[in-house]
Amino acid sequence: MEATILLLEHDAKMLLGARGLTVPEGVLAAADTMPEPTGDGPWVVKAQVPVGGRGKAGGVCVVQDRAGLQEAADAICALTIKGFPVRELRIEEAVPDATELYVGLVLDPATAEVVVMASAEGGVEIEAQAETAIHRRWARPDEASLTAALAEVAGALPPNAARAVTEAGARIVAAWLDLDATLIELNPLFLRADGSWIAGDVRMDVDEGALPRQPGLTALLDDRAAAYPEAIFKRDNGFDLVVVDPEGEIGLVTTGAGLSMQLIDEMTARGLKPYNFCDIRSGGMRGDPARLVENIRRVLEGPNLKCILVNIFAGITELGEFAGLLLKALDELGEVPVPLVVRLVGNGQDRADAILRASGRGLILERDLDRAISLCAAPEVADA
Amino acid sequence: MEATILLLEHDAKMLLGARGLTVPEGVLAAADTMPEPTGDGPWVVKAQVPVGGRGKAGGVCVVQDRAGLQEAADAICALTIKGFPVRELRIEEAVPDATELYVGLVLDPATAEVVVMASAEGGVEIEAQAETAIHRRWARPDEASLTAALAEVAGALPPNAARAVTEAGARIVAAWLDLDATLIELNPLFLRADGSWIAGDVRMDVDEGALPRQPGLTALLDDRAAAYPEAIFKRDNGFDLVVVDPEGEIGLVTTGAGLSMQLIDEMTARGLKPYNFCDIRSGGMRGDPARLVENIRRVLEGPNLKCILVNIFAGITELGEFAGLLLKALDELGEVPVPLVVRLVGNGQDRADAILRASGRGLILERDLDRAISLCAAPEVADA
Amino acid sequence: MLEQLIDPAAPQVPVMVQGATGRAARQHIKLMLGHGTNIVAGISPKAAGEVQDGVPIFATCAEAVEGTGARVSLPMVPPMSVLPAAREALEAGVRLIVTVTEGMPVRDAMHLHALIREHGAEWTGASSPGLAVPGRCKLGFLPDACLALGPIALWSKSGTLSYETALRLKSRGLGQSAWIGVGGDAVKGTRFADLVPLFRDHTPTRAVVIVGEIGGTEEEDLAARLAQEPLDKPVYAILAGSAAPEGKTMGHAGAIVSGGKGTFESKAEALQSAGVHVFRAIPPLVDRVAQDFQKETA
Amino acid sequence: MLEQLIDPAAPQVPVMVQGATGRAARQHIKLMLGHGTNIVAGISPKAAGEVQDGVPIFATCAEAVEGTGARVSLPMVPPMSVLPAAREALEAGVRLIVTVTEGMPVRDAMHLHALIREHGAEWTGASSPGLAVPGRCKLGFLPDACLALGPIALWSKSGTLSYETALRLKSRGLGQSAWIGVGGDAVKGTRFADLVPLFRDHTPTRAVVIVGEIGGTEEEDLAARLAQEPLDKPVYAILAGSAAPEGKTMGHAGAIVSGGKGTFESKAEALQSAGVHVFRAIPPLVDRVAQDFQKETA
Repeated sequence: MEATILLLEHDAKMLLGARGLTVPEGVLAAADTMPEPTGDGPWVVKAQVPVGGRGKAGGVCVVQDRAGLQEAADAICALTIKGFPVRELRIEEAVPDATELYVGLVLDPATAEVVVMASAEGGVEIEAQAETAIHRRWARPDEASLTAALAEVAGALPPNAARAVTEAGARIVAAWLDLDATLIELNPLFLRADGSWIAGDVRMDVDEGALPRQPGLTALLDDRAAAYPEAIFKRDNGFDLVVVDPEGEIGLVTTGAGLSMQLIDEMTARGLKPYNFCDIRSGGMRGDPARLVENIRRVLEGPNLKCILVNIFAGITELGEFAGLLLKALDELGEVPVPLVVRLVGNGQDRADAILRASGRGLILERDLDRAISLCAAPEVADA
Repeated sequence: MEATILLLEHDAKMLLGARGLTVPEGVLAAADTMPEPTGDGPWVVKAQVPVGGRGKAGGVCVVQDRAGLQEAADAICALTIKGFPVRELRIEEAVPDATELYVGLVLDPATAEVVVMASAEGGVEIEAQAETAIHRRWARPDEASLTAALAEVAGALPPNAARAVTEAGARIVAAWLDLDATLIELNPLFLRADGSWIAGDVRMDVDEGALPRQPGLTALLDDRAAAYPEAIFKRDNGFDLVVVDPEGEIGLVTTGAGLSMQLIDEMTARGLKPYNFCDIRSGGMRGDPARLVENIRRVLEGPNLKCILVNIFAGITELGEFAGLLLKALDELGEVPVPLVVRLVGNGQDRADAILRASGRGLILERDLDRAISLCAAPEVADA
Repeated sequence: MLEQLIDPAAPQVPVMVQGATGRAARQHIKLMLGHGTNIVAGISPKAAGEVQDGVPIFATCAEAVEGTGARVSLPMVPPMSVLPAAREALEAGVRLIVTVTEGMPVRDAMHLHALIREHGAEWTGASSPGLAVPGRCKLGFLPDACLALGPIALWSKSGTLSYETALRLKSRGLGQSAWIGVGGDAVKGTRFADLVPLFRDHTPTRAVVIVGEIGGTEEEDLAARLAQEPLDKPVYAILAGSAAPEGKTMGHAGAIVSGGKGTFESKAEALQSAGVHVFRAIPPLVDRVAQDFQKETA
Repeated sequence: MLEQLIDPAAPQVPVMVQGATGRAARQHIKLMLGHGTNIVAGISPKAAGEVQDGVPIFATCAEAVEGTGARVSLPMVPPMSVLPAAREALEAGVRLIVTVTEGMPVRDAMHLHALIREHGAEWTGASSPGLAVPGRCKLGFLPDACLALGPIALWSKSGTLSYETALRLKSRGLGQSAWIGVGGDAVKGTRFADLVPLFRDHTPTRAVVIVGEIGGTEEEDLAARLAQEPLDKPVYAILAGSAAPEGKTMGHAGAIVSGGKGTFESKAEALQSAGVHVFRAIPPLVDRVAQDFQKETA
């Protein structure tokens, strides 16, 4: 399954700025590398995390002078917002004395169309606005349809706001189509008294599935690999692995998104602490243990790791072959310092169990998933 | 599938005679070997064929003296009765001046019980009798139940007839149970004026499936192998092969009783002349081409054979393996003087066709059964 | 129990296999499991306590029924052992026996028939090729290649002829709602006529195809039952053996024309007068069934 | 067409596979054929005229539809080729497209959605794990080991989670009347709510099990539809992702909690108020469904 990539604000602004959207001048910073910001202030220091609500969490701070910059940066970089430790900041020129508008293009799964939205009352609380304040039109993902919808929602706003929404909106329509976006929101879109506008905040999601036809996005992710560890991991390794709890104790080597998610739920409900989500796609390994090696190596990075659970439900894959690959991966990894509970169910399960038993590696084999989860809690009781 | 074996009258009389049933003294004869009959005549000369209606077909003849015996024997041995050429005769003492009764035990498939039947009006036309003349009771296949039913049907007859039916019936009840019979009929059961009885004709069918627990029957079939060619063939080769038309032109190597029968029907309806019925049981060959060798050798005995059709529908058997066995069989047979049309459908059909094509034996491969049948009619048109 | 077996909206019936560790039994257990059959136990005294292909093996039927709730047994044992195996299963409380062994002695079959009546149970066999509701369960040998869920109830004496018929119907988009192989035996558990009430209200069935053959009176008895209690869906029959000579047993124990009884003509006439469409070859049957369905859905 | 597909009493729908000669396509075509699917054609310009595993290969969809009457297409092509493949199939007259490719771009999915509406056709995907009526047909990847005909309609976003759920229900004797994998995509052809009218009068279905997950509003939309048009059979749901952190995409494109939307709680509340039994773990769901069926048949 291909996911949506939530671009960090800074990256979204760089992309859209290059496509003619006016955005405040700004630089990317980190706690220990603080480039000189443009202008004379005031500035806004913003945590770059792929999640909404950073303002409420203290991740956005206005500073009046250069003296305040480092202090604000230090404070924000100390934050963890909804599980994401803040590692990067965007420092940009503040936009004072402006009205806050809203314009956005959002994928609507229910209709498979784009909702074009605009409001004369933008700001952080857009979701909490009265329904009547937001104007919505549904459009097909082509320029004519999106432009017509944009004209309609803009037409419901006061003239200056309408012009700003129309102009800024035209840029995001083009970007949506060019970049295979699934969401672009300007919120706020600042409208100055003189009628000029500038995009105060940008949220932009792009479609991971479209990356093969988006060389620009691919280059961006390459340049900013550290900021998109999961997308880069997936691109490099061909499967999904997401650390859900850096303090987690149980590493997962699992196939299938739904079942892996469910495993995390059931473990969590039973008081266990899974370290990661994972969809290794066992059907696509083609005789190469590389994914297994990378998966196990990655979960072993968890500082509190106590156990690894391998859970493969094989509809099509032959599990005997998988078992062989697992042993190869373990050989390549050398000593694995935690016990492995292995649950292989499906096509060739008997052969797989026999292969693993014969290896003498002391793997803990268990067919029943509930018992396998229990064994993860106390692998020492297993009669391996 | 196990079949019923229709014993020839002579064999049935030998078996039942040994079990206390009074039968006329008699000997087995053939056109060229005519043993001395017992007594002074008159005698009855009877064709030994496993089918009813031989009387109407001229297969039973009463002769008054020794001079008439050879003439009658020659005449009867020249007959073919319902497809069976007469090869053997039973010559036995005639029973003059007697009443004809009927007593029989017949399997009733509908109830899975035995019908015990008796009538004071026996004779060749028992099937054509008024229903009321035949007394019937259903019984379980155990002595108590059969005996009780016999007593009831006998009770409906006049006293002398009742006694004869009861006494003769007791013998056939015992034989039924002892010998795993599925049908025993005494028709006529002669009742003499003095109240004594003697079984004029005996029909007895036994269950092929029970042969493993019937050493006596097995020995009989061994002794009389030429008279029971199909049962012996099956025992020796592990599959069924029945010549249905000695003049037939198309030899069958087929699996499955129902489908093989159907093939014969469809061929016959299209004016083709199948030589044999066959159920080779391809699933039970276990890597040995012996059945195929025997099957093909046997059909090649047909003097008019023009073509062999191999038709295997493999649900479970791997046809690649079958194809290999077929080639082995053909190697073992040396040159086969007629073309083979081969239709293999099911598990592994592609592999099988490839193996047969690669053999360079010019086998005519055709997946479609209807076209395969057409090819049997004119194998020379096939683009082998 | 047969009724529950063919009801796709009922929970699956738990099945045990007697003689489960034999070579052929093991192969077919895998195929049956692969087809969704709910095999909960195998019986084999010498392998008791083991687990074979995920199926626990018990020493006796009583233990298996106790431990797993099995309600159906499939004895995969040699011919002479079918009767004792079936008796043990019945005494353990099994409600349906499906026997697939070829060559069970007729007298044993008669005894089993009586035992089944005494226990108020059901039996399909003696040598059933198998039963199936495609995708739900399969008991016996029916090849997966022929199985496809669809509107046709297939009732058959023969294995191979029904495979061929099913495959051709399937190639026309017509799979099976249920497939009952009653076997080609003279003495059997379930006869064609017994199936009439089971399929009258079987909604997945929109037509019945009978694969019959010469010999015996099963087709005639079916015709009599259909005349009394019509099925309210079209019935088609193919009858094998129209060209078979009298007095030759054509493989199946029951398939013999004898004394003018059990002929193709007798069966065809009886079935036709009960409204059944009778065929002596597969292609016209398949064409006709397909045409009738096309008309209906057009 | 989906309605005919799930009706066991209808003739089988003829299916074609685009990209039929690819390695995975060929493997799955065999498995689908083995499950009874009526695959009448494959599309592959470079193998046109050949026959692969009994399936004739055509150069174009138009020729295949013309030659075989295919009504459903399963494109087994790379992500960027799904849209053009589906367009070709629609223009050739196919009525249902089932796409199973992972990673179809969202914008392509939106275009396909519009095309489907224009043609008045149906679409299941973008990345459906597959559809099946056990024993009748299977389109896609659903493992045979999980398929068993029975009373449960399974509607699932996830492949693997539904496999696990199906396998455990099957081990309790509860197979599927039909299994529709709608996929875990944000933009998709068939959504849970679309299935409600199809299953209302689907007699083989006696209960529905939803395998849902966090993200999007599909479960909420289903709940709204069920509240308006109840199904008249029990509905159970397992929802994955109750422990997923916000802002992390959990494999599926749609499986992300964002801005407080698409949460487990929102879905659970909506479904519960529409009378659905909601679970966050498989064992209690399976226990409950099995118990309810036991009560009913007791």
